[in-house]
Amino acid sequence: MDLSTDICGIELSGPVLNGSGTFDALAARRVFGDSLIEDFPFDCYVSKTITMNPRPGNPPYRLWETPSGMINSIGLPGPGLDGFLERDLPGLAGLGVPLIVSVMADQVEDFEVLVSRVATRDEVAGIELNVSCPNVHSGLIVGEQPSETEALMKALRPITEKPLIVKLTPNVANPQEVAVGAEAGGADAVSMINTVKAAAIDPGVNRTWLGVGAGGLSGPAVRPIALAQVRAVSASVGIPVIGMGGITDAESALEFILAGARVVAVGTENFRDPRAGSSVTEGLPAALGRRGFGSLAEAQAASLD
Amino acid sequence: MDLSTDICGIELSGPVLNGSGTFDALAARRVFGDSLIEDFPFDCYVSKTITMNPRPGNPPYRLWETPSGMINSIGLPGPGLDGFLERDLPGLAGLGVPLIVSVMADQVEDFEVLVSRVATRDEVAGIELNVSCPNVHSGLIVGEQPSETEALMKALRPITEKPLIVKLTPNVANPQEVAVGAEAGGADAVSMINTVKAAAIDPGVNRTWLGVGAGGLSGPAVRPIALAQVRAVSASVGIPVIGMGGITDAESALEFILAGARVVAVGTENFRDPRAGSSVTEGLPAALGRRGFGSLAEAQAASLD
Amino acid sequence: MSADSGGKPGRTQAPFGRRLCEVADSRPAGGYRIFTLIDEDGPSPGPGQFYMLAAHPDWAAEGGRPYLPRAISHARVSGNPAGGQRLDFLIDEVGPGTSRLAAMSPGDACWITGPFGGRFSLPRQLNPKAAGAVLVGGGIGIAPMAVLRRELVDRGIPSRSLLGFRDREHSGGIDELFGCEETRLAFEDGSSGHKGYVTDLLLQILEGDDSGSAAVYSCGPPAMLEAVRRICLDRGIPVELALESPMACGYGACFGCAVPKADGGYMRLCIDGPVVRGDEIATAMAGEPAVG
Amino acid sequence: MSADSGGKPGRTQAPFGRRLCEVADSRPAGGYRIFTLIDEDGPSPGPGQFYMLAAHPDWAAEGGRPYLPRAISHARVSGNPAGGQRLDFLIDEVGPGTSRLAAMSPGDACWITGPFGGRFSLPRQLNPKAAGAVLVGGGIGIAPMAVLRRELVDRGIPSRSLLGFRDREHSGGIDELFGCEETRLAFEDGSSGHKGYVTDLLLQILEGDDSGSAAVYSCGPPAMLEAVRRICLDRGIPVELALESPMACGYGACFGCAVPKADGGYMRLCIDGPVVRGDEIATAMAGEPAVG
Ligand SMILES: Cc1cc2nc3c(=O)[nH]c(=O)nc-3n(C[C@H](O)[C@H](O)[C@H](O)COP(=O)(O)OP(=O)(O)OC[C@H]3O[C@@H](n4cnc5c(N)ncnc54)[C@H](O)[C@@H]3O)c2cc1C
Ligand SMILES: Cc1cc2nc3c(=O)[nH]c(=O)nc-3n(C[C@H](O)[C@H](O)[C@H](O)COP(=O)(O)OP(=O)(O)OC[C@H]3O[C@@H](n4cnc5c(N)ncnc54)[C@H](O)[C@@H]3O)c2cc1C
Ligand SMILES: Cc1cc2nc3c(=O)[nH]c(=O)nc-3n(C[C@H](O)[C@H](O)[C@H](O)COP(=O)(O)O)c2cc1C
Ligand SMILES: Cc1cc2nc3c(=O)[nH]c(=O)nc-3n(C[C@H](O)[C@H](O)[C@H](O)COP(=O)(O)O)c2cc1C
Ligand code: FES
Ligand code: FES
Repeated sequence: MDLSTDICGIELSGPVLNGSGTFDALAARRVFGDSLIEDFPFDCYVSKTITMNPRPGNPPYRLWETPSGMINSIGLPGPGLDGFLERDLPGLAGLGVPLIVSVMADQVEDFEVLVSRVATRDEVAGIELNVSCPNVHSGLIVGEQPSETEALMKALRPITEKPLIVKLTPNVANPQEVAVGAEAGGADAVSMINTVKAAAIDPGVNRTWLGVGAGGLSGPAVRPIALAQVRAVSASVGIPVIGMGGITDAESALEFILAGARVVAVGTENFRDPRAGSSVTEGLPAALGRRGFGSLAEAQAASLD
Repeated sequence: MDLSTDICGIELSGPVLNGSGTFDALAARRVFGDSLIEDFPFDCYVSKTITMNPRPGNPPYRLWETPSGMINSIGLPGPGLDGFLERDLPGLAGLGVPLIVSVMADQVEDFEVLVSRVATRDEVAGIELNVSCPNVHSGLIVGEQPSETEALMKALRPITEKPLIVKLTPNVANPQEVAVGAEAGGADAVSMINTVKAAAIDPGVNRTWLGVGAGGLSGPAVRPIALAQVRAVSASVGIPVIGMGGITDAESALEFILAGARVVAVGTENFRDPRAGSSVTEGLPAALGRRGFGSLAEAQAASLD
Repeated sequence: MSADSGGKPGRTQAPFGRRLCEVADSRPAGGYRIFTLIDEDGPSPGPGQFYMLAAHPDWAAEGGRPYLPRAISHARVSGNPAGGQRLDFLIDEVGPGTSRLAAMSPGDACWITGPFGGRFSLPRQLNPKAAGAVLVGGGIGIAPMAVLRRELVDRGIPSRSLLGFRDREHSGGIDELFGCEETRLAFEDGSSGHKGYVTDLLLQILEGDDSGSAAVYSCGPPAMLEAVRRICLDRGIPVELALESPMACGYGACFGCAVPKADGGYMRLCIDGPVVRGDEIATAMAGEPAVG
Repeated sequence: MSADSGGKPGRTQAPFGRRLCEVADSRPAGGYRIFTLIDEDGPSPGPGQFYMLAAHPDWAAEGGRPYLPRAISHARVSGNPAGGQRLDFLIDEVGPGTSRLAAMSPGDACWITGPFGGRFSLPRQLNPKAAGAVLVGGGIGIAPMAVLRRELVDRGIPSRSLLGFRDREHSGGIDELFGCEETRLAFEDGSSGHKGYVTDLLLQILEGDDSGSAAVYSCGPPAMLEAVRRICLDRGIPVELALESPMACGYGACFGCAVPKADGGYMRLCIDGPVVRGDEIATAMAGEPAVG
């Protein structure tokens, strides 16, 4: 079955991306060697979120397993923009799939620098804006406010013609309002959901387990939340939705497409199986067939009763 | 070990309540007979949410199981205020534990009637306000807005001296802001979390599974979300917190107390085991001991590193 | 045979709380599976009642499901030599819960609560003029029919069993549960018996009968139940149906198992059913996708 | 013995994706448990490397956990008569993941990815003047020490093993993994060997030695590793430690396994470790609750 598709103009051999920050292709190549490239699990690679300056990330512990999920408080460790462009980007260009670079900043000026410098690189097909960060001026979390999100998009839109994707946070009452703001500001797509605010208590000691006290929940536990938000958002905007949150197999991926996503991303499941993205793709023809679809496009076009 | 405690002036033989809408004591008595009363699983009984007029509830399906959780879209079926006061309340008074009645309305005037008529009944120890409903005048979900919540509490506070408890929704960016509003308006406690907005796709047919398209997620899947919110809220208000969301045993109940809850409620776990409340209580002395506490009060007073 | 606690007539009261029972046996039954639990403490259930079952440990298997217990009707009750009773269950593996139950081996443990819900009435209770009973079962729904049939046999009440199946694969349990009892079979694929629906057999029988003396009982897939219901209602024949609905608790706690009542509103199927009179409900297909 | 892929020296490359391996054996080992997997497709792992393991099916047991695979060091590698290799793992049941792994029976299946991480250096790589190796193991940490010791024996490199345990209960695996090899034991409860910490034994040995010719290797609980690290750093003795840290993926994808580096920032223990030089890290106790 032909699974090829596209997302805001980026041609894809199939609908399966990785969630930002859940698959380090360069590290995976070190560990698995060239078989990673020969059998690359995703149709499009999304980088982990890049910031202006290098960041060490959060103090340990950064992970805790929860019922059917996990909490992380990784804290965006990374080489910073220069380090990424110099050292990481050339390697990522060799993956053989389109590349989306995720960026985050806490002021519009930094976002502008990130977008303009990343966009000028030919290797980059699109840019994802991680807006789950407090605006240093307003103090508000940009992605929680429709108006802040719209304003940010209006500032960034003129910089590049490459697709700009806004990664929505699920930690709001109405994500569709933020999505509408993103669209009004000129976003080409939204991706969702990011992790859900969560915490865990140390099973032995009377303290929070995570070094920074709280983190974000992901995995199958959040899938029902993600499906509701994808449905609400895709009904409210005209731009396409990249759906994710607890996808583990073709069936759950297809649920997101039925809920209104155009393509999907696999996150936490990569940790359980490095080839999870490929498994999802391999299962899609049968899953589409079981639901009576002759092609991916039919499912993308279907609307739920 | 002495587990007796209190919540905003209501004396309790232990810290375990039921979540509103997750245990129908009258139905359970029909099914299990008097052994239910002899071995009543909770230290305080919270009624399902009562509305002004009788309601049929939502069309089926109303339930779907999710990874480590479930979604419900029950839709508050019930006999209405008159029916409840006449037919249900006398039976509930015979349970032998303090009684909290949960009420909901979509306008302040109805809330006033509900609170004043419920509060005058001697059987009632306290009233829980389910504010996850749209205000018919403003259209806003009361419990999503700190100001709406505060205004509602200011209107209701003069009506009774009995404890008023606000049940917070988790579907907001910052539940602590709503809790602060509730406290400012005169609430005696907050209870949390209510269910998290969620949806499911029919596994066979291309439609949403739930009759009304979406519902609320509960069970262990949401426990990490609940713990983070309980911690944030209890750090922000001086009134006590009734903590719930995925509690399955004494250890998870104690996690809520460490996160800042004074007492806890068991919801979805009741469906797996009608005596779940008792199991939590029975396990508490050992769980407290494992963490080095000599009493419940020590755990309630502990603050996390 | 059962203590009435003020709900439906004939309700057997369940012990409070869940109990861990041993799996005594598990065997294939055509495309289905039958397993046996030893229930030392439970009361004897009536035909139509059900249990909530959860395999232990590892309830919550791959992918975090099953998480809630599953509603399953008993398919047979018999004495256990060492005390208590043996409960047989007929299982159709349609998802994670039924698959996990079907995977239990002898010696494993299973959480059980119940028996829940009310039982089928006796023919004379359903229709004072009833001469006997007509039992209409389909697929996995033959389980409660088998229990009812046994009770009728024990009481010397005549009954006829009409059983319908999609194909051989979906007729599991029939040999073991109906044994050499006389049954009339319908197979949609014509692999045996009547080629077509079991409702064809019901119509034949009702045409031959004085419908004033009929009492019909049925359990099976929603579309079959709705057809049986309409056939009987159209003819003024009293009918009881054992329905299904998604259930989380089984004892009235969750309000999840809503079935629309004929006079508006919903009943909780777990405590107001699962056996309902045909004229009590608005449809036996609530929540089912619209056909066509 | 291992293909270097550009990371740490001596990294053995793991096959891409997870594979299902058969459980060949599972047996108690004192308070711990040893089980054996038949790995048909994996390369031979080096001492210090580890695997991510998840029992199948029913990974995700009671309560929705375990959900993620668990990092476990191999405790022994041997040839499998029918091809591939046999991997032994020593398991301490501390939570849902390790308990589920310990509950596997022969014939069961287990998901495995790896081997991951880098291996211990040889003594001459760690210290050009090394005459031999001192291995310091504690509790479950004796597993990688046993693998390293075997390799040193095979290569004819002298080594001494110092093993420390809280009590008899926590010394499982020692008979099977160290057999009749010469070891020096310390028990905190004095039940046998030296009464006290294994670091007491290390200090004794180092006092007697020319520390310029020492190469120390260690694996065990964080507090022990930190004590070993300090003893060696204070004396300028090269030391390699196999650390633990919560891991979700094992192959560098999640950035969860952060360990603070001596020069600031964090390393990913799964790809930059789990074997680290004592002077590479800021502490072996990152994330541990503050003492006192
Ligand atoms: C009173 C009662 C008695 C029952 N007796 C038996 C019995 O004796 N033997 C037996 O095998 N089963 C019986 N069932 C049905 C059984 O409870 C369900 O098949 C089971 O809960 C499905 O769980 P699962 O995890 O295997 O599948 P799920 O993943 O939950 O569902 C699998 C598929 O079945 C459908 N489905 C699931 N539950 C329902 C439902 N309640 N109504 C309509 N469609 C549904 C879904 O569309 C889905 O495609 C009974 C149900 C009730 C309410
Ligand atoms: C490279 C590596 C090799 C390992 N080799 C082995 C081995 O050979 N045999 C073996 O039994 N175990 C080994 N472990 C440890 C093992 O992975 C953990 O004990 C296991 O993940 C715990 O899972 P659980 O579900 O059983 O317990 P959990 O519920 O996850 O944890 C139980 C308790 O252990 C503590 N804990 C869990 N994980 C960690 C951690 N990473 N760091 C500190 N404290 C923790 C928690 O405080 C908790 O109280 C290794 C770990 C790593 C990183
Ligand atoms: C360990 C971890 C790190 C993540 N890092 C990022 C990140 O850097 N940027 C980002 O936008 N999302 C990040 N995410 C969120 C994921 O991309 C994804 O939105 C989320 O995990 C939900 O999908 P899942 O349930 O499939 O994991 C991270 C998630 C995890 C689990
Ligand atoms: C079936 C069901 C019905 C519920 N009905 C109500 C209700 O009527 N009023 C209310 O305030 N909360 C209601 N809740 C929310 C619970 O009281 C509780 O806040 C939530 O389920 C989280 O706890 P849990 O994970 O332990 O179930 C309901 C929850 C469920 C699962
Ligand atoms: S199944 Fe819970 S009320 Fe019927
Ligand atoms: S365990 Fe995931 S990066 Fe190390």
